[in-house]
Amino acid sequence: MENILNLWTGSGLYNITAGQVAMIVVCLFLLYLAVKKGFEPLLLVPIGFGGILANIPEAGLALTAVENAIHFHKPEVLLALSEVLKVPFDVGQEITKETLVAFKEAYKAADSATVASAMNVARDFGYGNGMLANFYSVVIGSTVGPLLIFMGVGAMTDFGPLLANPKTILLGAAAQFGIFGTVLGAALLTSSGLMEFSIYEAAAIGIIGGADGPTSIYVASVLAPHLLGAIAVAAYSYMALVPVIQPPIMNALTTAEERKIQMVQLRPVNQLEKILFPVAVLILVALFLPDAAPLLGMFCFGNLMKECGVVDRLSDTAQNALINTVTIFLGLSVGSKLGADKFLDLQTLGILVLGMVAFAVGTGTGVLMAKLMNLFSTNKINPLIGSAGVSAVPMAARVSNKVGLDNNPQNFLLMHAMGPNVAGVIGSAVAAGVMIKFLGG
Amino acid sequence: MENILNLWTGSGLYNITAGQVAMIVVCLFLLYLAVKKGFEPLLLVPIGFGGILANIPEAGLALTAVENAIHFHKPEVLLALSEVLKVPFDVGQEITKETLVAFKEAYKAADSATVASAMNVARDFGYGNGMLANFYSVVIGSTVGPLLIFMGVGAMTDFGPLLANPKTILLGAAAQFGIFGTVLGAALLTSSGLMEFSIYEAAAIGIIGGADGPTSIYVASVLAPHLLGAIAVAAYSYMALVPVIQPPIMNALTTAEERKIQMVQLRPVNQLEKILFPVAVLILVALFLPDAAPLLGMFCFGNLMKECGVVDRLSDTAQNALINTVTIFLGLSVGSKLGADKFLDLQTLGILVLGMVAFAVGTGTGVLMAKLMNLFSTNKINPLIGSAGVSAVPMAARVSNKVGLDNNPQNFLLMHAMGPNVAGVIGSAVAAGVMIKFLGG
Amino acid sequence: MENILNLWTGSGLYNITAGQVAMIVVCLFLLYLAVKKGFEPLLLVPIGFGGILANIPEAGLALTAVENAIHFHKPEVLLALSEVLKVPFDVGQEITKETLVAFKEAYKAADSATVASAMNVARDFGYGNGMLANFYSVVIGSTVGPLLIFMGVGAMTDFGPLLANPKTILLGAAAQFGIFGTVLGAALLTSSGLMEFSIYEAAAIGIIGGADGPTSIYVASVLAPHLLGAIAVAAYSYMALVPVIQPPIMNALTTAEERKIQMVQLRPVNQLEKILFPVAVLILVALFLPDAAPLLGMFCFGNLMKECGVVDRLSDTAQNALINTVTIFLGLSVGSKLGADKFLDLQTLGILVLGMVAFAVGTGTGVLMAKLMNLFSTNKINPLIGSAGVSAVPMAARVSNKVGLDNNPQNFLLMHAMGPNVAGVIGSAVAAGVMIKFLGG
Amino acid sequence: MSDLMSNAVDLMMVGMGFVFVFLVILVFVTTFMSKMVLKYAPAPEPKAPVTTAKPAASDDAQLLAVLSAAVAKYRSDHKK
Amino acid sequence: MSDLMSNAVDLMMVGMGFVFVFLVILVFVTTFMSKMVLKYAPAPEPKAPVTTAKPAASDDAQLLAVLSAAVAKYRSDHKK
Amino acid sequence: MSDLMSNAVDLMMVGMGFVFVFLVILVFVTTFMSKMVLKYAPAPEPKAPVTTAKPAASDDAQLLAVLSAAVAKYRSDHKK
Ligand code: NA
Ligand code: NA
Ligand code: NA
Repeated sequence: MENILNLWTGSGLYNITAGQVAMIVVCLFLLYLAVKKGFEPLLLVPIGFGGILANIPEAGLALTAVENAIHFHKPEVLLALSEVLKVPFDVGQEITKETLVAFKEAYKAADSATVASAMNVARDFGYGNGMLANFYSVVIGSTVGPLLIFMGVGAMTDFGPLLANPKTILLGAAAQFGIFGTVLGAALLTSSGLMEFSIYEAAAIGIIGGADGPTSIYVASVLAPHLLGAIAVAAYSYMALVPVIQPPIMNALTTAEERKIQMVQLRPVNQLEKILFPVAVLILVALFLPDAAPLLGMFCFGNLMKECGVVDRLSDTAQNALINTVTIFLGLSVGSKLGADKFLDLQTLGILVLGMVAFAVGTGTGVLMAKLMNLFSTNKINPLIGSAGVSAVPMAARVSNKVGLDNNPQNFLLMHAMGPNVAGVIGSAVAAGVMIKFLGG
Repeated sequence: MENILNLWTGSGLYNITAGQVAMIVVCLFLLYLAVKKGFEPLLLVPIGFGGILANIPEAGLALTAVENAIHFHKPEVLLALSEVLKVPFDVGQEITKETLVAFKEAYKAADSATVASAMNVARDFGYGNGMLANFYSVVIGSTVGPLLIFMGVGAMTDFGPLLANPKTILLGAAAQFGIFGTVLGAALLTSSGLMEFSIYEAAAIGIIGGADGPTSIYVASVLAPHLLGAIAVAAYSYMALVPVIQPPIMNALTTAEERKIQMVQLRPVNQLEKILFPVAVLILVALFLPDAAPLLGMFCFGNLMKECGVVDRLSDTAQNALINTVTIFLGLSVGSKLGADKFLDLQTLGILVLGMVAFAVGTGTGVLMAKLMNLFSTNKINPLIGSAGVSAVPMAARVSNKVGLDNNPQNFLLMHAMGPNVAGVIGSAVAAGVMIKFLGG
Repeated sequence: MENILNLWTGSGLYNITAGQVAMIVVCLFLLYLAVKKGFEPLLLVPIGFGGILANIPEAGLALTAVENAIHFHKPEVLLALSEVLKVPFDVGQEITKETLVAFKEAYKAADSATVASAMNVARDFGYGNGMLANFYSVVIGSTVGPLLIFMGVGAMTDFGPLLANPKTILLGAAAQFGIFGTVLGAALLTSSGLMEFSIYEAAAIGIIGGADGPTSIYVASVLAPHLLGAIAVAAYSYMALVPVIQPPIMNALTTAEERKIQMVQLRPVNQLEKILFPVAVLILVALFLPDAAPLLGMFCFGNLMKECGVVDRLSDTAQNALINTVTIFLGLSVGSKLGADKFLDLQTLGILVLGMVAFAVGTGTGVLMAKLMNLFSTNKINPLIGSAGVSAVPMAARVSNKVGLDNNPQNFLLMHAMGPNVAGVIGSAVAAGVMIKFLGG
Repeated sequence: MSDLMSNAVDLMMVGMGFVFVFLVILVFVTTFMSKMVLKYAPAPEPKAPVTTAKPAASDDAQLLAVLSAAVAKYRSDHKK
Repeated sequence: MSDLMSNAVDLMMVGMGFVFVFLVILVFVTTFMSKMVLKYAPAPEPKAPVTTAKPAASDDAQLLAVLSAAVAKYRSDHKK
Repeated sequence: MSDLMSNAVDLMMVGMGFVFVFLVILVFVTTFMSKMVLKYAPAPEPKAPVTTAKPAASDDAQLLAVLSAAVAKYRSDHKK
């Protein structure tokens, strides 16, 4: 009888909170968007599913051993933890919500040695890390996940169009205004008293404007891990929404004349150029921005494996089995940050609004940069390819092409837009490096 | 000269024990069964090979750094360990078998902090974890291995037949009697004084009746890790023996009439139903049995990846590169538990007997449930598909089909049997969750 | 302004040392050799790229958290570390090069518990392990990387030619003289006062003569991790140079007559023999040299998976996705040991010279052994296949074949040379086991 | 009855009870879900998730076909 | 002779000695094993491990062939 | 202006400044590199890294072709 009662009081139905219900609904909606609407499904399916898992009551899949031990708050366990975490506690005392909050705060603020001791205590009482918490610490906490994705993306990237017309790299630079403009936006929101963001949080939110999933996750995990869930969801959702967000801005900032500009055909690119390019980028990173070395190093490594032509089996694995495996775990790990207490917050709303602003600003400055360059150059650039500088590879380049075709059915901009598109990836990785350097990583 | 002596006294031939010889022979027999007889070779080849590795004398591949340090029992090392493990020890004293047993017992009983300190001491003296011990702790100790296998199995499972005829799910429920009946059997054996099992051990043995490899390994690793080797070997061996074990029971419990029942053809199933099913199962798990969330969560995740149709590259990886990789390490890790001291034990005999009982009982109750359902339904079920409820996918369904054909050459039961077959997977994962919940994980 | 200054004083250009520039040039040369000259590109591309990453100034990719904390030498951080590492230090004191060296030395000499404490301190101040340092500790520090490569190599090895003519195994034994002769050479160099090698270093260098990448990395990581970079680079470079190094030696030690010897055609080999062979090797290892168990165990396991024919999906993964993934990380990890301070050293020169000697000696003794065997046998062996005993599979066997064809256009030695070639792999793994046993691993 | 026996009996009651309750609920939920699907999203729809995802791809395919002529010219590198 | 030299010489003796002993034993074991195999399990047998494993599969293949007609009907989803 | 605001402005100046400096240098380096490549290693060369790597392989291919007859005889095992 007692056992049946245990099953009932330990069931989800008995323990579920309104927040958890809300988050499960949000995650089901993410799955709907991914499956039915084709919103970046490779990431949003694992993220959405991971989010549901993270909100299963009592399962504690996204909690560490210590957090699980605190959650189940047996007096003897709390007593043992209180000694390690230096929280005042008495076995006889009533255990209120505040008591548990005190334990959680102390755990969050504890130094590494204390955390290790607390983990030992929790383990001795039979508590373990939740599955998603383990995935998170291995894949994102160590930063290896986003880096491997970046390596795979590098192995899939063709720098041919960029090499054929290097000045389009500048469009990829201009679009990074989206990132830093959003940081400013977050600061403004804080100044206005509407919301409250620290400079770290502002920077992590700004990186959404980089329109680059792994870069966003990498930066967020370094600067503001507690916002990681919302930032990743915003980044991937807006990347999927690029075909909706960008065209109005592109049309507003250009004349019909400009949109019809036909660009000179790209020159053929030599294989050796393609091999030397990732090495050149790496050397520049080494000389000017060591803090971007992990991200851009792995990216260039992947690209070199692809282009050098002598390690095709490694390149194949980087592009398939390895990136797919990492994607599964990365998505579930991001999902682990969609717990109700972390996501259902005013800040999330701010992140969603600011992320949208970031995309819009980046799109705009990319287009404007193209117009600026046309003032000084005889070889005109169609400003529609400027918007591709935000990255969101290859979606943004496709959007440039589509809007171009709408204005001139003979005007194929796809290849021209691929240049700024991949430059945007490098650009936001550089921006990420600057941020981490500037904010003392 | 001394060196040559060292080589000799450090050789396997000089140190091998009768137990190790016996276990190597057992493992060679497992390899024979796997390779020559086709007994679940994907698992039994790595398990058998890992078992041989684990029994190589002096190599210590299945031992942790501390266990290796104790095994080689240098006085100064034991002295250092004695301080950490609080074992009385004097450098001058004679080192007997009992001394080493005392150290091993103290190490086994030590709390997490003490284990960490002992590991540091062992490492400082140059001892390291054996290769298999590392594999075990990463793949099974963390529980990630069985979960990833389950994800891959989910990505290979087609719930179509189950969705076409949902009431066959009940057959998958009935067959779980094999699990709990065996727990009872283990308790009876203990009461009779023949053997000695704790309730944890009894539960871990019972799960063999789930006829599901990863579930068995998962439950055993949580409830009774010291029995893991024997339990996994029994589970996979009996799964391979399903075509031998089941038919006599099926024939004994049914009339020739019943065995000839032709079932109505299954209706076509809508893709959307297949997409919604894993989500529905997940929600039910969240509401009713959070303790089954890791197992069923990963299973449903794999199935959703397969069915949603938008993440085929992830699903492919989950079904191939990832599950194969994990299978290799999981098998070797299970093999690491086939050390002579753990396997050559009366308990192993009990496990083998009880495991067989579990399969037989599950087969029987599945068939009887089908007969019971026929009492209340006009749409008759061929009771031969009841035996498929034990899972052992897809072997048990094939057995149902074969026995059916023996009785009526026009009667193809394979698809009808796939329903209870996959329901049995869910059923035993639920049973696993209840056990872990009930026994306080 | 201050921020811009920070960017400049934190840039690579401001901080780069002559050593780092030199090492980057060396690594670019390795990449050139790999990509343009086809020098073992699968390993040398990742190694070369990893080497560049390891030499990016200020990025600290190859440093642990503590090493990074020492590198940036903030007074408060050093103070905290000084307490843990027991280094005399005063906040007010000037921080000279010597101060940092003292910290580094203390860290290197610290026991495991102290290292753990120092890591906690470094982490609390925001320092983390560099990406490559993490790769190194997971892939090589744990020894799992070379072992998995060996498993994959086993799954790609065909022992058919060896089984058809088992006495050619002796050629693979004779060629191991290269290993031990080089140890002697290193000792001679030390006695002569030209260089300074310990017996551990001498042994690790000697293993280059095994002409087997993973074995070299495995032994070096156990006996002399600080030389790992140079040893791996030498091993792979000389393996690529086998077609240059071996022919002159082969021609010098044989008469034209001998080189024309035609060998009897190999008998067909039974599948069962191929299945039993890896098991037989494993049993011999278990009986005679447990210290070779990790290397040869994984090798035999891979080979058994290939030959047994019932686990083809595991064998495929071991030969493809898994070995490729490990190769990427293994290469980058080896590259992490190409830091300027470790590589630009007189010892490296010695390693390069001795490595070359090792290859030459092994080639010579292999050929001479064949001539010796011909004295006692009527079934003559072409001594050109003796050189294949050094392993360097399949390059050395191809060289035997090519030199044979040069002397007799009808004489195809490839298959005959594959026997000693794969025997050489077993031979050097045995030699590795003896070394680790002898030097007390 | 020994403690172990009573524990085992308890475990069996609770376990089988729960397995049946859970799977019976699953039967109902599945049946209900299938009915809803067949009512509101019958046969042609099922392929929707696939077909809605495909447009982008087939859009590309057509795009690529059109572009291939132009692209072919400037691609000297043999493998792509 | 320095300590290092004598160590190196020792290592060489023991090492090469052991390598030869091990591989000579391997020659004998391999030769013996091959003889046994060829005596008790000659040519046709070798494929046995594969063929014994295959039955199940080919059984399936045949089964699936028989079933495919029936299955084809109720499978509306285009990819399986 | 709040501390946060001034930090954000600083970050923007430094960040965009650096992004532009870095990418402008990249434009120059890339342009220079391409010029050098086209000057010293024009069209036919590009495939060099591949073709230099291939010889070994094609050497094998030819070798294997020659050998296949001989090999075929002694290979009774069906899969290779
Ligand atoms: Na970007
Ligand atoms: Na089951
Ligand atoms: Na060798």
